[in-house]
Amino acid sequence: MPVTNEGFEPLIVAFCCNWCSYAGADLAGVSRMSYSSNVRIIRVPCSSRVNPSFIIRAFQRGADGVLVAGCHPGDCHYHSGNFFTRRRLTVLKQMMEYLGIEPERFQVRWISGSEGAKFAMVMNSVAEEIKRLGPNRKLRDVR
Amino acid sequence: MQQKVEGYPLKEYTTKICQIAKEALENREVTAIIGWRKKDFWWQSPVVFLEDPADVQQLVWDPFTIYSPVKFLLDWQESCAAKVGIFVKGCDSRGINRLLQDKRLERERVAVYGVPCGGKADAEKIRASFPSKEIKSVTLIGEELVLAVGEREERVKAEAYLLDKCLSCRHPNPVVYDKLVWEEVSPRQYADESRFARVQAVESLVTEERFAYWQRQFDRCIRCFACRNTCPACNCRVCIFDQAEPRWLGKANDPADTLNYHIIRAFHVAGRCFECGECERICPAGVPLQELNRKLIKGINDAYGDYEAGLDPTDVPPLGTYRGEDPAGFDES
Amino acid sequence: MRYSYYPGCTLKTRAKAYEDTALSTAKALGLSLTEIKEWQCCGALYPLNTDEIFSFFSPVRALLQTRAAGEDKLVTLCAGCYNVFKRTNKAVREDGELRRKINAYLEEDYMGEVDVVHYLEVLKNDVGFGSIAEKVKKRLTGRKLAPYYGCLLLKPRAEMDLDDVENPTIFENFLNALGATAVSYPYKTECCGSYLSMANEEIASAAVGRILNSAYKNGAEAFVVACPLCKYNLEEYQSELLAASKDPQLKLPVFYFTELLAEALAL
Amino acid sequence: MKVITEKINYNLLREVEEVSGQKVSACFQCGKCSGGCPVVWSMDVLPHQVLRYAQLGLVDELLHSKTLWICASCQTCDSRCPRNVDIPKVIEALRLIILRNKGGNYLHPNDLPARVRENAPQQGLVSAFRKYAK
Amino acid sequence: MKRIGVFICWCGSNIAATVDIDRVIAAAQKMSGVVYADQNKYTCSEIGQAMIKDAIKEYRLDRVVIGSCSPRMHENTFRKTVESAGLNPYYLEIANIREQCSWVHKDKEAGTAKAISLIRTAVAKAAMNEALFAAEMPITRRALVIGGGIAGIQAALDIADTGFEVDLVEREPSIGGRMAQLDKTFPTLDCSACILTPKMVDVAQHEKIKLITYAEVDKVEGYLGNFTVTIRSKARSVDLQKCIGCGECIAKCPSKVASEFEEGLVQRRAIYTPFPQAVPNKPAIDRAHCRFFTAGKCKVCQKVCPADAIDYEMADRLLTNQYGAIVVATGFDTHKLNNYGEYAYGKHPDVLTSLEFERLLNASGPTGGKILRPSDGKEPKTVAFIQCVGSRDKAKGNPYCAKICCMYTAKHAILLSEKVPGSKAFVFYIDVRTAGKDYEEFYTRAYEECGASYIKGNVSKVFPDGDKLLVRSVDVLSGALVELSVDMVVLAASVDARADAKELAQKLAVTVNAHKFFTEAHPKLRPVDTQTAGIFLAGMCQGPKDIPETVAQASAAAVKVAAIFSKQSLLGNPTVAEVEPKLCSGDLSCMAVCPYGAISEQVVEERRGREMVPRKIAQVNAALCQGCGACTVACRPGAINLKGFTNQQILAEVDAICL
Repeated sequence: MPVTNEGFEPLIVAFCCNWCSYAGADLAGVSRMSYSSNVRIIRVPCSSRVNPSFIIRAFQRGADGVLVAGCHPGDCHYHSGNFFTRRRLTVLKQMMEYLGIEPERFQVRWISGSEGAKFAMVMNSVAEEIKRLGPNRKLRDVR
Repeated sequence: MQQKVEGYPLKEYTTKICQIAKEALENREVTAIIGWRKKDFWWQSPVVFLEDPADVQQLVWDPFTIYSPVKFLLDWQESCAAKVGIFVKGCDSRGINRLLQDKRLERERVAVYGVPCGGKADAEKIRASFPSKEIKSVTLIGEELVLAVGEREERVKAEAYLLDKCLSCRHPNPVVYDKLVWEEVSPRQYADESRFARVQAVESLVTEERFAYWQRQFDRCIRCFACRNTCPACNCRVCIFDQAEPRWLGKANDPADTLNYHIIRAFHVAGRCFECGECERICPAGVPLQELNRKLIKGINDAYGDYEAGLDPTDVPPLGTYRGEDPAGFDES
Repeated sequence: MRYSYYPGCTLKTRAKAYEDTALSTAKALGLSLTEIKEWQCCGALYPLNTDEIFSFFSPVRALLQTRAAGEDKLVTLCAGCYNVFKRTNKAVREDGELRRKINAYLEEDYMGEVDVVHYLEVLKNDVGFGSIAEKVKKRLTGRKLAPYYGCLLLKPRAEMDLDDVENPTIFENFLNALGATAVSYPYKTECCGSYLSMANEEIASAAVGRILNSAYKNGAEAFVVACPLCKYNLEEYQSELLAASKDPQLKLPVFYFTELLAEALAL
Repeated sequence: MKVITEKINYNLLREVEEVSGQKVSACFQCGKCSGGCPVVWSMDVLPHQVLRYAQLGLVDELLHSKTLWICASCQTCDSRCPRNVDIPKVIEALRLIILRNKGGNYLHPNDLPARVRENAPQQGLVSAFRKYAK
Repeated sequence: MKRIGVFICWCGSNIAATVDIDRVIAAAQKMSGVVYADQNKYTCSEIGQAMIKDAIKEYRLDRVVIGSCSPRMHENTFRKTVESAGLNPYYLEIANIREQCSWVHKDKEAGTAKAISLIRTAVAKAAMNEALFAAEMPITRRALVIGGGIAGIQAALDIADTGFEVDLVEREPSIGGRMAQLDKTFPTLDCSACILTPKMVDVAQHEKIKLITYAEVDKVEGYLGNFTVTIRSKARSVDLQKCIGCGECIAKCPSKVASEFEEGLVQRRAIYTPFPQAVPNKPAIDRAHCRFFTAGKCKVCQKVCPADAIDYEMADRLLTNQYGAIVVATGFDTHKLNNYGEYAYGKHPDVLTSLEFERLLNASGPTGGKILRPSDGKEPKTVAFIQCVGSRDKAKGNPYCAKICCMYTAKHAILLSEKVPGSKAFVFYIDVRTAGKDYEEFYTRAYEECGASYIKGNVSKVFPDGDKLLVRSVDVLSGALVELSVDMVVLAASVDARADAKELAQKLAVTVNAHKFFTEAHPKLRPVDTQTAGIFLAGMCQGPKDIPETVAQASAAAVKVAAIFSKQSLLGNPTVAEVEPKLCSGDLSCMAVCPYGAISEQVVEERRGREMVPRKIAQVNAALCQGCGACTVACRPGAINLKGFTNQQILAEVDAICL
């Protein structure tokens, strides 16, 4: 494993819920808080819309990291969506780590619509961590 | 409390099962019976489907009535409206509850005959110690396995020859039934300790070792879907992996697709798997699927409280509910 | 109850009475205070600059000694030492970068696991003022004492956490347990001038003057302190300032709280 | 004193912020620090003015101020500051800038009156020399 | 094959500065399905929209992708554009290349690459977009207003005046809120009670308003047009129907407790009306302090009641009602001063909060409107007013400005000069903020005509000094040290959100900010809305504001409610879940996770061989579904899908974004 990954520009797919995290990303934009351009956002209505299959698919197609971001527990626009997300993705994350996938590859964070700075910070830290890990080879399609 | 074990001679078991089946068919309680029968070899006791009372003599109960009969119920229900009788071991009975909870089974259309089970034998383990061709029969009597090998009778400690999944079985007695075929047996005392032993062994590896370990396992997978097909929890009418639009799973034999399959399969049974172990037993490639299923059970138990699937068909599986104060396996700051 | 104990320079010399009475009262209360080995001066002041780390080594070494002795609490008496230790420990706990640097230099792995406590806290939390009140042999009834907190025990607000910064009550409760009367006066937390008395005496004496007058006006007959420097300043600048009282003989003695405890326990 | 572009010593300003770890620009000049300072009456530049001068870049004026040697670091001001500015740290930084230059010491052991040398607790002596000399 | 048009907006230089538009266009032209790509300086302008419409017609486009600002900004604008060109509005897809690209990436190379990727993703999704149509939902044309202060009162009256029914829920035994506690109001100095009391009476008498006092919201379910709210009507122990409001019970009640309305300056009884002009002017028993409820004996009130209205057996009642819209007007708490020991509040009786001082000024207050020191009942000749106590203090209070204190302190200084001849007010301030009509003039009056001394300096400490209070500060402007010996100190305590605001927000599924003030949908353009349709905000619960602003916001909220009620039905959100019957196994995992009860079981007939057999599957009530998609993941076979965010669409996005 190389210690540094000079020149490696990872691809990070972020599934953001429309009401909190996507709004947080917009706020980061409005506030001109620059963050890693490695991050690509897919808008979903709620973090509970994120099917584990989407996450695995992103890795297969070449994502080096996947982030799911939703409202803080209790703040879900749909009352309870992120509570289900929390259980589902905790299980998925445990499984992926158990299968030998680095925990940093797949992350879940709560980012509210007022947390523009947090959004930028999380994106940078995820990008940093993934850069350090290097490219995703384990879950990527060979063909 | 005295340890209760299967203690009847082989014949008496089978006789009892045949008798129940015969009565049920003759009284028109049911129009068909699902049980096990003996096939050509000593290690084969597959599931059989009978409609004629005259055929009930085919039924058998021996250390190889391993196969779960419950998924046949789905086909039965799809094909006709009549009532069927089914013999179930402890593990199979939880499969009944699985189907009931998933609303895939109409309870009134099944007569469930519960068979308390002392554990099933592992043919591989037996073959390793005895010449397979000379074995004529294998019987479980108490904690002993009685083998007729050639002309002689061998008595060995059953524990060494039982299936791993039976050694860690927590519910040898059916948890749902209309009629109990014979007296209940006691669960094995070491069942709890051995339940997560293999999971813990894998957990103790570092990330890269774990990945290498699982790659070795999944490399053998030929994606025959036998694990899914036999699993009573995999009871969707149209499995996601069989769909073309969208295509959730690539068709090419790509290692990433294999991993995708195993992750999503395990995720779909998370909180629903009741540890019958059929997936792993039936796998032609020897992929240790129970190590994956049980990892999820362990994780859910640790995070969201102990839960055993297939015990109560009216409860809500852990991923279908939540508590506000649930912990998370990720950074919640 | 067992503790490691850090005396500091002053307690071995000009504040011997403080240490003596602290140790004798501890013994009487069934507390075991074991002086740590090979201690050095704590530096007297917590470093206020961010660009050097040498000032942290001495206190961290003492904390490591505590850990090595198998103890989890380090007791201090001098308010200066208490301030340095408590803040150092908090910084080590919370500032990962600082912790890394200190440990790299000392070749250690200190994570802030030891708790720094003042003897006054031990009396309050581990012994209990109620229990002390029961053990008092000679109640200090009728003694009107002005508790003087100074700065180092309480400030900075966010780091010390011994008591409310603006309205502390731990001394008052302690004095009440001994049967004495705690005089209420508004200057109990105003600075005595600290080390200004070494180089700017007129400033220190003016600062002390306000404290003295306020306590005297509210009926105090003596002060109670936990800091050798406070005691020095309060004693040093009495003569000229009490002129205002028109009683040239007037003197308000200054006691360490341990001296009063020893007296009350009849040691 | 005058605020003019040429006079602002940006390097020194940066150094103050770096050494102190404090953000001078956070101060909104409410004066709560000066109001509560126990020795403020003897200062030529009041604590809030220290920050104001620093904000305006009048660092040279600060370096000649008596205030630097009067602040006793009692931390009354920062314990009340609504902007979380640790003023003693800013003053310490200014003091260090002077002390770290050769000949910058404010106090020499010989300066101490004999009475002080004999009676003062070590705690006071050590403190004073840590603050006043390098 | 779809015919997709791509339109890239420069947004002036906002996008064009960091994204090479020409390269994006060139890349877009090569994307599968794209038949046209063009750019515009401001796509949201009329010209920009016209360009899209023309292109749709000219190039027979059937899907439109716009690379511009966030869809949260202009999605609706552009949907209308496409619709006016004859396409279904949901054929539109927006790639957010401003907020999530040009504004956050400085490097043009990286920004351009990301913009292309985002456009590709949007194109891939658009190709799968289908026509969506909104369902029609009925509306319950009855509003709920939570909180009976001036905000809630105004909102309720305005809604009721438009002819719709309103329920006004108030936690205390009487409506009136904070404004009822005030004496005079700035900048006109008219009497608070004189302008508020008539409104309170109007509320009580309005035929469209149902007043529910001594009650709290327990549970909120549903959505715009159809909320189901459970209200807990707390056991008042007094039958409002029977009570004649004679006050006999209050006079005879033996238990006393600090009066909340009087800010603890005097005591009230355990059976009480909060203040003389209360509406309804009928008492309640405070069970926590009632002798009968705490000690089991007493019942004096029952004995003296001429109307037999006392009912000790009364229990909390849960009322469940339907509402079409909700106005939240829950007000504020005053900041607790525990962190401000330096001001001796609670240590010295003559250190008061402004609200306590307000009660001293009030003719119906504990001193009959005379300013007297609580310690000795003497008139204070010198009073120090300390502003920003707990405000603008990120270290130990609120970092924000409480907005009202500068003005009410000027009012207090003016009233002091009127009520105590020869008195002197010292006002310590950090900054004086008087933005508002006639506000600056009012402040000027305080120091020019009424003799108040304004000192720029945050008081550092108040020393009790005999019967005086020594105030130490500094005059920042002159650099002079200030040591004033005064008779009274008044602290302008900051305003906090209600302690339980977060709980209520969770019940309502709306959000609060870091300080627990309710969050508006947009800080400038939708200041009265919340993110949850049908729930509106009025008054301090949304953030510090004064009475005129509060009333204006309340009226605005009322109009928003009336606008909803002006229709017979509402168009729902078309991005709802739908079930593919062939795939549905009927296990109803989806139903368990649906927060809206939008999923139910239905029986479908399916052909099996030659016969039709019934089978149970899930079905979605489109009017109830809010489109979260939680069900789609619970459904293992993917039989339930979310329109607008289908599995197919998201997988296509994932594939495209990873290219």
